[in-house]
This record gives sequence, structure tokens and C-alpha cells, in this order.
Amino acid sequence: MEINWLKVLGILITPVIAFIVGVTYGGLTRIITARIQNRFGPPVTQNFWDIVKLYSKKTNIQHGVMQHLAPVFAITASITTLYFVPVIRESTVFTNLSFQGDLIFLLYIMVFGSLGMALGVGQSGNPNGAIGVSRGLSQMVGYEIPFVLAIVAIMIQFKTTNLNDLIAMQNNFNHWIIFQSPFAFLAAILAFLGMMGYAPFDVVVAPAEIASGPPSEFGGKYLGLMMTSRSIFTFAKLTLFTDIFLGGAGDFVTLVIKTFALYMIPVLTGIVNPRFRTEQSIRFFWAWPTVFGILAVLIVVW
Amino acid sequence: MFSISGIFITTFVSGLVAFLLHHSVPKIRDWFSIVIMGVIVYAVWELPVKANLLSFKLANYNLVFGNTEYGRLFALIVAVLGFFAILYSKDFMEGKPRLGYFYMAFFFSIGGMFGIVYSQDLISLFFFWEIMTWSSFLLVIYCCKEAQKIGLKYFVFSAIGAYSIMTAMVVLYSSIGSLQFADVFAGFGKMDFWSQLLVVVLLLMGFGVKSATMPLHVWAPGAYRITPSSFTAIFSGALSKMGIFGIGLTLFKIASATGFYPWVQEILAWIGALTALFATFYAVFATDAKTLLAYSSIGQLGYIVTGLAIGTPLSIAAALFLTVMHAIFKGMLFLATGAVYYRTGTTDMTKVSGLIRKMPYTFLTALFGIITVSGVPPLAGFSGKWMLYESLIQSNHYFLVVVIFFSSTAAFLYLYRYIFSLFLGQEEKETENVKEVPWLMRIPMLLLALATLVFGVAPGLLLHPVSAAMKYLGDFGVTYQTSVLFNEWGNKVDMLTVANTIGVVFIIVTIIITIKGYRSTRYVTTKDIHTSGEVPTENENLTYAVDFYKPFERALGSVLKASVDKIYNATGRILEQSFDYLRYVYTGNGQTYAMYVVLFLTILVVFSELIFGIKL
Amino acid sequence: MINDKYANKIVDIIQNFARKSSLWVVAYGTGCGAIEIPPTMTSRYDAERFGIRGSATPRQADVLLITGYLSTKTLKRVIRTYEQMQDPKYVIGFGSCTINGGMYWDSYNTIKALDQYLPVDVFINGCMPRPEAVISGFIKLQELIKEGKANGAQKYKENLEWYRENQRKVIKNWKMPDYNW
Amino acid sequence: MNLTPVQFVAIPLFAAFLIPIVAKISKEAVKYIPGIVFLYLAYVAFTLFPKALEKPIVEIIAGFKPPFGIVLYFGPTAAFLVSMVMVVGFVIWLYSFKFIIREPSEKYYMLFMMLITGATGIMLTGDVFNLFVFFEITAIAAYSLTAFLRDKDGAEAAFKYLLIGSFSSTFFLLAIALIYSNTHTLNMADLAVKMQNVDVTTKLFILILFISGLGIESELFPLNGWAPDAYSQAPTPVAAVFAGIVVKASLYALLRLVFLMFNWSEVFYLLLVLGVITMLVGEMSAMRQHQIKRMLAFSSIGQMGLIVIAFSIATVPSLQAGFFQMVNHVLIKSLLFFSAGYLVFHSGSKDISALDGLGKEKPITSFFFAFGALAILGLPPFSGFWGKMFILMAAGNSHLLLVVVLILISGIIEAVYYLRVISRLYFYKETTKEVRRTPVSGLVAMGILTVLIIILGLYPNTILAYLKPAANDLLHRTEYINAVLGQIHL
Repeated sequence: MEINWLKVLGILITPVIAFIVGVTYGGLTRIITARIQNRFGPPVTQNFWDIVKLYSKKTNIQHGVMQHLAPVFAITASITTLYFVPVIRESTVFTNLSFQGDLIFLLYIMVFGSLGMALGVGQSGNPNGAIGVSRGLSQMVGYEIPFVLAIVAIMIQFKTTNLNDLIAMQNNFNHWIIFQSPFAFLAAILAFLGMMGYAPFDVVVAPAEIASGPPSEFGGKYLGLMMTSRSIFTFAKLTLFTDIFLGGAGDFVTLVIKTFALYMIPVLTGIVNPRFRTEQSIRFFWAWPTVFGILAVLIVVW
Repeated sequence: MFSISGIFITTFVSGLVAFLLHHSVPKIRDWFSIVIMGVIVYAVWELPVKANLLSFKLANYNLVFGNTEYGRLFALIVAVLGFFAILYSKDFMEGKPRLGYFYMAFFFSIGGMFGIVYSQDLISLFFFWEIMTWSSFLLVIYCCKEAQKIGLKYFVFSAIGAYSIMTAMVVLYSSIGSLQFADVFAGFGKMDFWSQLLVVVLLLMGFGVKSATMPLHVWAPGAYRITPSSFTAIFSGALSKMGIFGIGLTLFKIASATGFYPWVQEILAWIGALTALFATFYAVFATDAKTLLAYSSIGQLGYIVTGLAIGTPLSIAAALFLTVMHAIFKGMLFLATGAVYYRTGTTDMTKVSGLIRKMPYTFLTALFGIITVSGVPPLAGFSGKWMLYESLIQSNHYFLVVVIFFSSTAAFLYLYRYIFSLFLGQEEKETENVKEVPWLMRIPMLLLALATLVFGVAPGLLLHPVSAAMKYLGDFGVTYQTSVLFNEWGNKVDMLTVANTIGVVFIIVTIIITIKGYRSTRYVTTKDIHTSGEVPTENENLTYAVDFYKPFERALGSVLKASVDKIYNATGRILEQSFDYLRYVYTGNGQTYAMYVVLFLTILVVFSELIFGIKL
Repeated sequence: MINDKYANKIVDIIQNFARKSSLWVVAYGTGCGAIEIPPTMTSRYDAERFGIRGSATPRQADVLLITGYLSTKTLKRVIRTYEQMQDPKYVIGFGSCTINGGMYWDSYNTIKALDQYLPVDVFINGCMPRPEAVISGFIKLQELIKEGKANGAQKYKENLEWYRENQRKVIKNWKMPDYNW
Repeated sequence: MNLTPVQFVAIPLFAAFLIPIVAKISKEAVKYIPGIVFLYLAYVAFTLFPKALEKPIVEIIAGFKPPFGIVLYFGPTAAFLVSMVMVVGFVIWLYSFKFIIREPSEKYYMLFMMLITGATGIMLTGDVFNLFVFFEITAIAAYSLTAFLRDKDGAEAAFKYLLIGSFSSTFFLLAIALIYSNTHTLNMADLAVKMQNVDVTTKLFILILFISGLGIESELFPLNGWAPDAYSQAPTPVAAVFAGIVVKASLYALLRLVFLMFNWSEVFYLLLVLGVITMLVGEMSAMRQHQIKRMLAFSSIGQMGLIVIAFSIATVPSLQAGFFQMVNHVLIKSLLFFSAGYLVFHSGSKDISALDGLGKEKPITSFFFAFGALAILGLPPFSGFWGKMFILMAAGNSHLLLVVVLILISGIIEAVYYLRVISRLYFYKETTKEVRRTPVSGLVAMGILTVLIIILGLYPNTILAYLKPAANDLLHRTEYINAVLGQIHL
């Protein structure tokens, strides 16, 4: 078979772009947080330098091979997720492998990373880490329901599970799914809050009670890899939501605008909110978001 | 050799021979069993596919045996898993008492399963069903005194199941006049509504007991926990599949001819989904590894039942695919747990931890196992789950798919709990001189692990026999390529691409972070962790193993209180009590007995008009 | 391959810049000085401008901030924390107590001179040092890092025996895992 | 000498009288007499069987032609039952060979022979009063065998048995008196004809008397109070004899009379209900017994209920099933009693709780018990499976689904208490005591039964061929009447 070099190019540079955008978003978040707290805040490149610093740590410790591989799992999951999400609509370069997979596949590959992380954290032997994982998994069970309800509603409505078809169907502004089935969007975005893990759903990495939970034994390059994968993963998730609800993006400008708009929702919620206990957050997800999701499905059915 | 009778005779006779060998020359007992099992695997593989291979008349019933594609699928599961289990048993069972008994019951249950999958009439199916039941019962009570109550429960529930099948057979026989599948499938449509309903319900009930479908599952956790792990693999991997086998036949060959078929489908699908849900919840809060796995298999069987009940080609494909996969991965996990038990002597997850560096191969097996169960790509569990979801969505079972998805997400909880508590976490002082299990035990586990990988990358290999089996169940066709799965809307997922992407990225990053010279990493023990400056002492247990999911438990609240098991136990107690009172009818007092006689006479005389219609 | 000397130099420059511009502090609130950390971090003085932020565990931290006097009891924990940190790592002695015992100069169970037990890169004088002072101390540390002179960890490794000896003097019932570099 | 059915009655009787005399000479020789008798009679039975299948053999005693003389009717049913009795009798003899060590053994064998005489007589005779006589012989032999051990419990049990048994004979005799006063004949075939012009109420009263009289011996529910004590207190082989021979014989008598004279649907319905109740009560009260032999007694009551159900469905397949189940019950229950006998003997106590860990001490006997338990639960590949199967199918064919369900439920109850005993035997206690041997004769006896059970389970056709004519013979009275009286048109 002949190789489509454009594809290869896309595959090579998409992670880089994702990384840059994700890191920048991270910096911006810190600035915005600072401004809301009436501070000046760090430079926008702060996260980038943090990551570089972590990579440039001279020594690192590990408790075993699983901990060594955990960040690798994480970043693998992020990059794979990214590859199976069409970044730019109808472009050869940036719809990397999105024709080979579909939504349900994405739902599952997104878990891959957290599973690997959980294994590594487990081997690190730090009880705080295990507690964090247990909280995280419980919370995941919480927000999975509304999210799946929303996704199911959309799949039934548009009779496809492939993202590219979804994007193609929302070719113009008023066909965006956010307008077509707003309840699905509500449910999904509320679940998205949980996914991003900002307050009030940051019980997983609550630094004050369980010493930042899962990553508490990770330092140096491991932490660096984790932060990298987090930035990429953030971008991937944002793009996914953009594709599903906001009709994808034709070029990078719209992409950035849409993703940033989406990104601000969890960030701004996070800044002004305290922290839920685990059972509280699970209960929360099973209350209104689920209702919205069921509404979305019912509306589609009728 | 490659005749059905050959397979039966080999299996049962070698069961007896193993028993005798144990009492004469125990040295060659194990190898004998292993060799025989290998031969049987070959025979089952070579057995020609023909509807009527062996038929004879026994007690004025025609007994017919044949090898259909559908039966062949299950027969292969049984044979291969049996081979692995018996390979594993050689070292695992060494030095345990009553080994002859063990091997005999083992072979008998295997033979019973062969009989079930090959039988072409209900009589022989029931015959072998009962053989399977009592031989597996013998293995449940095999271990010790505490197993007896559990075994009794298992037997009683199996008896309830078997007898409901029997009743269905009676009804069928009285209205059709023959019990051969051919006649039954042909004649069932012509029966009257009520007997149709009765038969379908009874059959589903009967088979549902073996496939541990709620609310008939209560025997499963105890029985799976107490049996020796090398047989638990069969128990959960193959023996429970007999229920699935029967449910498949009932649904597509019998119930599909009736008017209430859609209702049966809906109800059964929901039963399966709820089974999956609640079983998952119980698994999350189990503290014994084997109990956890038992509940997990109940849940997985719930998926399978749902898939069968939906009845679209894709869902059936998913169900059968999951059937095979469940046999594989639950076999792996039970064998791995058995390995842990073999070395540490317990399967209590709050007692063992940090075995990864001691038993790397076992850990690898368990890892592949949980990844497969959780359905995370690229391993094979994903393909089955994917097909199941797609089929559910495309047959417009919106809320069903949510329930299924929810329970399979909750599955992550117990899977992580399983692997964390046993293999990860703090390395305990008690287990510091634990070694890896012998090779004969490793090989089956690793081969099964390899199978999950292969079928994950190329599900087509497995979908080929599955689709053949579907042809037998009805004109169901499913489109697939060696590595590509399609749903009914034409969307696809290419497992090969997925596997390649994950593999390439993973390897590259691994190389980058592990190359020599880049930022040296040093290994520190699991005691050397951040404890706010404190120095943990040697015998200080830092593992977080008890009440692992307390928050989740709080969130669920009183959902977990509901337990059908309590109801059953109460019923049993009450019945026994009443029987205990009833036996005092026999006072042991002559006068009383005499009085009974007189009473009987007088009653007959006085109520003669009632009884005989004649006034005296 | 380009000239190793220059390559390493460039790499060093980048790394040092990165290290300087992101200092993660594990603040072991040993003494009364800990009260000065919150204002330093929060809106009034906003240390995050310089990339300084707290970190939850020593594994992730770069700077160990000893805020005030150390009793012999806490010294043990501090040493443990320091040894759990990963290179490159820096120590900031905070307040007079870490220099000469300060107002506890004649106390029987406080550490008088911290740098006998841990390699201190920067001392911040005063009792209490105000947030401005703290920040200036951090800036000083950043300059040192940039020039590559903040090599306390190096010193610690080189004359470990000496440090251990001092530590053993004050810490009775010495039960510490050795510093296996 | 030519073989005639009369030998079945004559030879055991002769042997019974011979035994005390031989005992004067040598006590050892006595032991062998019953064996020889059984072997010979079995041979006779099997040679006569084919003839009986072609045409029922009717033998006239003392020259008077029926209906005036006494006839022995050796039809397929009788042939089947007699040969069953012979086989089982032989096995039981083999077992008691070493088990009845206590003197005076010759009395035991004599009574045993008497009992066999009575039983075969019941099965063969064609005359109601003869039936009564043989019935009494059997009963008296049974009473005295119950008390054979000469201990307090045995005496008590025997007394109860006697008490109830006297009721039964009274009723029986009363019925016969009524019959004779109404029809002036005692020949059963003749009665079958003549009873039609007896007025209904009398007939009904006779029937009631018959049912309550013979029901006592054949363990129908409210009348079987004697059974548990007798079974549990009598020596083990005797218990086997009760379960295998006495009960079956009296049940046969009851059925024969009913089928001949009172084949009304109500009667069968009544019998069906009685059977169901007997089965359920038997199983339920067996569930919580503390003594193993008592448990077995109740379980055999339950089995009798099952058999009665099978017969009272009164179709050819159901009768076939009933006969098959009879065979099963005889074989399996004897096996259980035998093994239980030695287990009790060695544990030294009759309680089930005393059986813990005997599986190690007495592996073979315990194995036989376990085997019997699995077999009587109707598990394949043992013969019990087919018996239950046939009965269920027959019940289904005559649309008695409720009965089917009840039978299965009783099966579950049965499973519970039998499996408990198995658990106790093998898994409750890991004893390290040395293996204690069971006498060879006993083992051989049990072995024979086991083999028979397996054969019947794997290939039930062996006896099914003979069951169909038996069923027909019992079901259709015309053949009987014609065979005895020659062509008479009803």
C-alpha cells in the first residue's frame, strides 16, 4: 500500500500542537485564577517551564516496573485518543485515524490511561495514592452515567457512532448538536466537569488531605510525563467535545476559540467552588445530570 | 477415535482409570490425565460437523447425538479449558487428599458437558446435565467441612433448575410425543399458548440456574469460592456456559416460534442487565478474591444473557464472542488467583499484597485478565463489549445500554481492587519468601493471556466460528474482517490500527524514558514512601486494603441491603422447622397409630359420597 | 554530533533557567515562622509570580523551607524529608533561629546552627523575616541557581559523614534508613 | 421333575420345616439351605418366565376346577415379581450370612423362609382366602422377625406392628366374609365376574375394608405408623426384607384386587391422593430424623408413595414405570439398608451424628452407601433416574402436572437429607483410624446390587421388555379371567 505522507505529517505534529495548546491553556488558567484572586499570576509559560524542570531533575525514584510504566500508559492513552479524534474538519492532515474508530471506542480508550496510572500508583505503595485511586474510580462511576446517556442520545438521534459523520451533519451553525439536543449537552458538560477534575470534583488529588493523591510518589520525569499527557489529554477531550457538540472546527482559529470557550466552563466553576466529598459528588452526578441525560434520550425517542 | 461415542467413553472411562491409578500407581495419574485430555481436545477438534452422528433407542426413547457448529463452539471451550485446567492441576493439587476422587469427578463433569453440547434430544441432554451436576457437586464439597452447606445449596439449586427442565420435558413430551430436537423445534409452534409459556419459562429457569442469572445466582459465590481453583476455572469458564448454551437453544429454536417472543426477549434482556448491575455491586465490596471473581462472572454472564436476549445478529455475535472470551479470561483470573493461593495459602485480599515482584508471570496474567474483563482496548474484551453496545443502541434499547455501560464501568472498581490488593501495594513481611509458581502452572495462564492478545488484535479469528454457530441458531449473519468490526450502521473500528497505534506510542515512550544515561532512576522499597517525614517501622502495615470503596458504599446507600439470599435461607429454615414438627405425626405410640387406622376407615366411610360418589 | 561542550552548556543554561523559574516548595512548618508563608503566597505578595508554589510531597519538591527553629525531634523528620527530595534540591533557612538559635540560643533541645545538619543554600535573616524578605531570599536562590552555584545537595553528598556525625550527636535512638545514593 | 409354579410356595415352606430338624444335626448346614432354595427357585422362575409371557400358567391344586378349587396364577406380573423376590432374597441371604451371627440363627432362617412362602403365595394365589392365609403367614413371620434381636426396642416395635397388623387382618377377613356371603365364591377371577351384580354399597364397603386392610401393610399414609419402628428396630436384613418383599407383596395384592373388582376411576383417584400424601409425608418426616435407619424407613415410605402414584395413574406406561420403580426401590433400598447396617454396627450408635468420618474407616461400605444415595435421588447413570423419568412421563401423558411437580419437590427434599449423610460420612471429620473390614459376604451382596443398579441405569431395556406384559396383565382383567376360567363373555 502507498503511504499518505500528509497523514504521517499529521500523526507526527498533532501531538506537538496538542501539547503546546494544552500547556498554554494551563498557563492561562493559572493567570485567570490569579486575576480572580486579585493576584498578578505567573507568566503564561509557567507550566512549560515546570515541565522542563521536572524533566531536568537529576535523580528519580521508582518502586517498580509498573510505576515506571504508569506515565507511559497515561501518555499513550492521551496520544491514542488524540489520534482517533478529528482535529480539523475535512482536512487530510488533522483527521488522523478518526475513520478507524468511533465514539464507544473513544469512551474506552480514554480509560486506558487512568487504568495504567492506577496500576503504577498501586505499586508505589503509598496509601494516599491508593485512596486517591479509589476516590477517582468511584467518581468515574458517578459521571459515566450522564455522559453515556448524552452520547447514547446523540448516537440514536444521528444514527451514527463515527465522529466524522457527526461533524458532517452539523455543517452549519444551527445544526450544532448543542442547539439540537441541549439536554444532552447539559448532561455531557456536567459530566465533563467531573472528567476534568477541577473543583468541586478535585477530591482525587486533594493536596491538603491525601498529599495530592495518585501522583504523591511521582516526581521528576514521571511527573513531567504525567503533566505532558494531561495537557495533551485536555486538548483531546476539548476537541472531542467540540466535534460532538459544536460541529468541529474548520481551522485552528475556530478550534482554539471553541475549545477555549469550552475549557473555561470547568475552570471558572473550579475557581469559585469548594470541594465535594466523594459520595457527594457521586450523588450529584446521579441527580441532575442524569435527569438531563434521560430527558435528552426521551426527547430523541419521541 | 473421532466418534462421539469414542469421546464419551474415553472421558468417562479415563475418569474411572484415574481413580484406580490414584489407588494403585499415583505417580502416573496426573500425566495420564493430561495426555488423555490432550487427546480429547484433538478429538473434539477433529470431530466432523454432522447433525446426526450417533443415535440409538434406549427405553423407548430415541437418543440422538450430533455435532453442530453451535455445539462445537462450546465443546471446544470445554475441551481446551479442561486441558489447561488439568495441566494446571498437576502441581496445584499435589499433596491434596482424595486426588483420585478429584480426577474422577473432574473427568465426569467434562464428559457431562460434552454430552450436553453434543446431544440432539432433551432426554440425553437432561441425562448428561444431571451427570454434570452431581460430579461438579462432588467437587464443590471436595475440600472440607465448611464446603458442605455450600455444596448442599448448590445441589438444591441445581436440582430446582434440572427439575424445571424435567417438567418442561414432561409437558413437551405429553403434547409433542417426542423429545428429539428436530421434532420439538418443529412441533413447538403448534402447542397451545399456556403450555408454550410454561415450557419457555421453565426452560429459561432451568438453564438460568447454571448460568447464575439473578435471582437464581445465590449458589454461585460460595461454590466458586470453595472449589479448588483449577476446577473453578472450568466451573465459571465452561460449566456456567452450559446454561448459556441452553438459553440460546431455548430462545432461538423454541421461543422464537411463539407469539410472546418479544416479551420474553425484553424481560430476559432486563434480567440480564440487572444481574450484571447487582453482581458488579456485590463484587465491588467483596473481600475474598475468589468471591469477587465469582460475582464478576455472574455479571459477565448477565451481559451474555442480555446479548442473547436482544436477538439481533450483532448482539448474538457479541454474546457468543463474550462467551468464549469469558471462558478465557475468567479461566486466567481463577488460575492466577489459584497461583496466589498456592503460594500464600489465602485468597483474602486484606491479607495478601505486593506480590508483583515475587510472582511476575502471575501478575502479568492477572493484568491481561483485568484489562480484558474491563474491555479496554487493545485486548479482546473490548471487541465483545463494543459489539454488545452497538447492537443494544441500534436495536433502540437506550436505557439497557446505559445500565450495561454503567455496570461495566463499575467493573473497573473491583478489577482494580483485585489486582491492587493481591499484587500491588506494600510488600508484606509475611510474603517475603514467596516464589513464582512452577512452569506447568505458568504455561496455561500465559497461553490464555496470549489468546486474549491475539483475539484482541484479530477478533475475526474468533468471529469465524461464532458466525458459523449463529448460522445454526437461525439465519443470522454478521459482517466482519479479520481485524475490523462493523456495526449495523456501517461504522467500524479497526483493532489492528488501534493495536499498532497503542503499541508504537507505548514502545517509543518507554524507550525514551528508560534509555541508559537519561536521568538515572533508582529503586526504593515500598517502605520508603512519603510519610510526612516519619520512618515506618518494619511491621507497620501501610497497605490500604480494608473498606477500599467506603465512599462508593456510602453513595450507594441502602441499595446493597437488598439480598435475595436471605429470603432463600429464611424459606429453607422455615420449611425445615415445619418438617421437624410434622415428623411428630409418628408419635411412636401404638394407640395413636391404631387411632389413625380407625380414623382412616371412618373417614372413608363417612365421606364416601365425597370420595367415591356413592352414599354408604 | 555537535560539539559536546557547547551542547552541554546550552542544555545547562536551559535547565538552570527552567529550575530557577519553577521552584516548588515543600514548606515544613517547623516553627513560628510558618505564619509568614501564607501572606507570601497569597494575593498581597503573590510569590507565584516567580513560579514559586507549594508542593504536596517531597518527591515533587525542589525547595525545602525550614521556617524557624528546629527542635531535635523535628530535625529527624526534616532530614528524612530532605533525603526524600530529588536532585537538584535546595534548602532555605528561614529566620534567625536557623542561623544561631535566635531567641532559643540557650534552649536545651533546639538546633542552633542548621547548616551543621543540612546544607543550607540561602539564609533569610530576621525574626520574623517579612514576606518581602522571604521573596528576596527566593530571588537570591534563583540567581544562585541560574549561575549554577546552588549546589547544597552536592556538598551534602560529598561530606555526608560529617553531616551524619552531627546529626547523630543530637538525635538519640537513631533509626534512619541510610541515604543510599 | 417338571417345573411348576407351586414350587415357589411349596419349597420354601418345606425348607422352613426342614431347617429346625437340620439344626439338630449341624447348625452350620442350616445357613446354606435358604441359599440353595433361592438359587433353585430363581432358576425355576427364569425358566418359567418365557412360558408365562406367552400364556399365563394356571395351576390347579387338588383337582377341583375353578371356580371351586384353588388355583395358582403364574402370569407375567407374578412371574416378574417372583423372580424379583428370588433375586433379592438371595442377596439378602448372602448378606445375613455373616450379619446374623447371634444365635439362634436357625430360627431366623426358618422365619425368613416362612416369610418368603407367604410372599410368593400372595403373588401367586388366585383365591382370596388363600391370599388371606398367605398374608397372615407373611405377617406373623414379619412380627417375629422384627423382635428377633430380643431387645426392648425390638419387642416394642414388634408389638406395635402386631397391633396394627391385627387391624389389617381383621379388616381383610371381614371383607372376605362379606364377599363370600354375597357371591358364594372365593376365586378371584370368578369374583371379578360375580362382583358386578353385588349392590354398590356392599361393594364399596368391601373396597374400603380392602384398602384399609392392605393399605396398612403397603404403607399408605395414615396407616403406616408401624413402619418406622419396625424398620429401625428389626435386624438390618429384615428391614431390607420388609422394604423389598413384604410391602411389595401386599401392595401387589391390593392392586390385583382393585384392578379385578373395583376398577373405578374414583378408586384410582383416591389411591393417587393417598400416594402423593404418603410420598410427601414420608420425605418430609425423613428430613429431620436423627437415626439413620429411621431415616431410611421414612424414605422408603416416600418411595412407596411414589410407586403407588405410578400404579394409580393406571395406564400401561405408568404401570410399567411403577414396576420399574419397584425394582429400583428393592435394589437401592436394600443396598442402603445393608451398608447402613454395617455403618451403624461399627459406629456403635444408630445416630447419624455418629457417622462422622466413617468414610475413612470403612471406605467400601461408605462408598456403597454414597452410591445408593446418589442412585435413589434419581441421578443418572443409575437406575433410579429411569424409574423417576418413566413415572414423570406417564404422569405427564395423563396430564397430572401437579403430581409431577410434587414428585420433583419430594425429590429435592430427598436430596437434602441424603447428601447430608454423605457429607457426614466423608467430610466432617478426618479420622486417622485404621480401616475396618466388612465381611466378604456382605460386600458381595452389596456388590451384586451395585452392579444391577448400574446395568439398569445404563441399559434399562434389560427388564423393560418384561414390564409391558406385566403391566397389561395387571391392567386388563379380562385376560386374567379368561386364563383362569376359560372363555367367559362379560
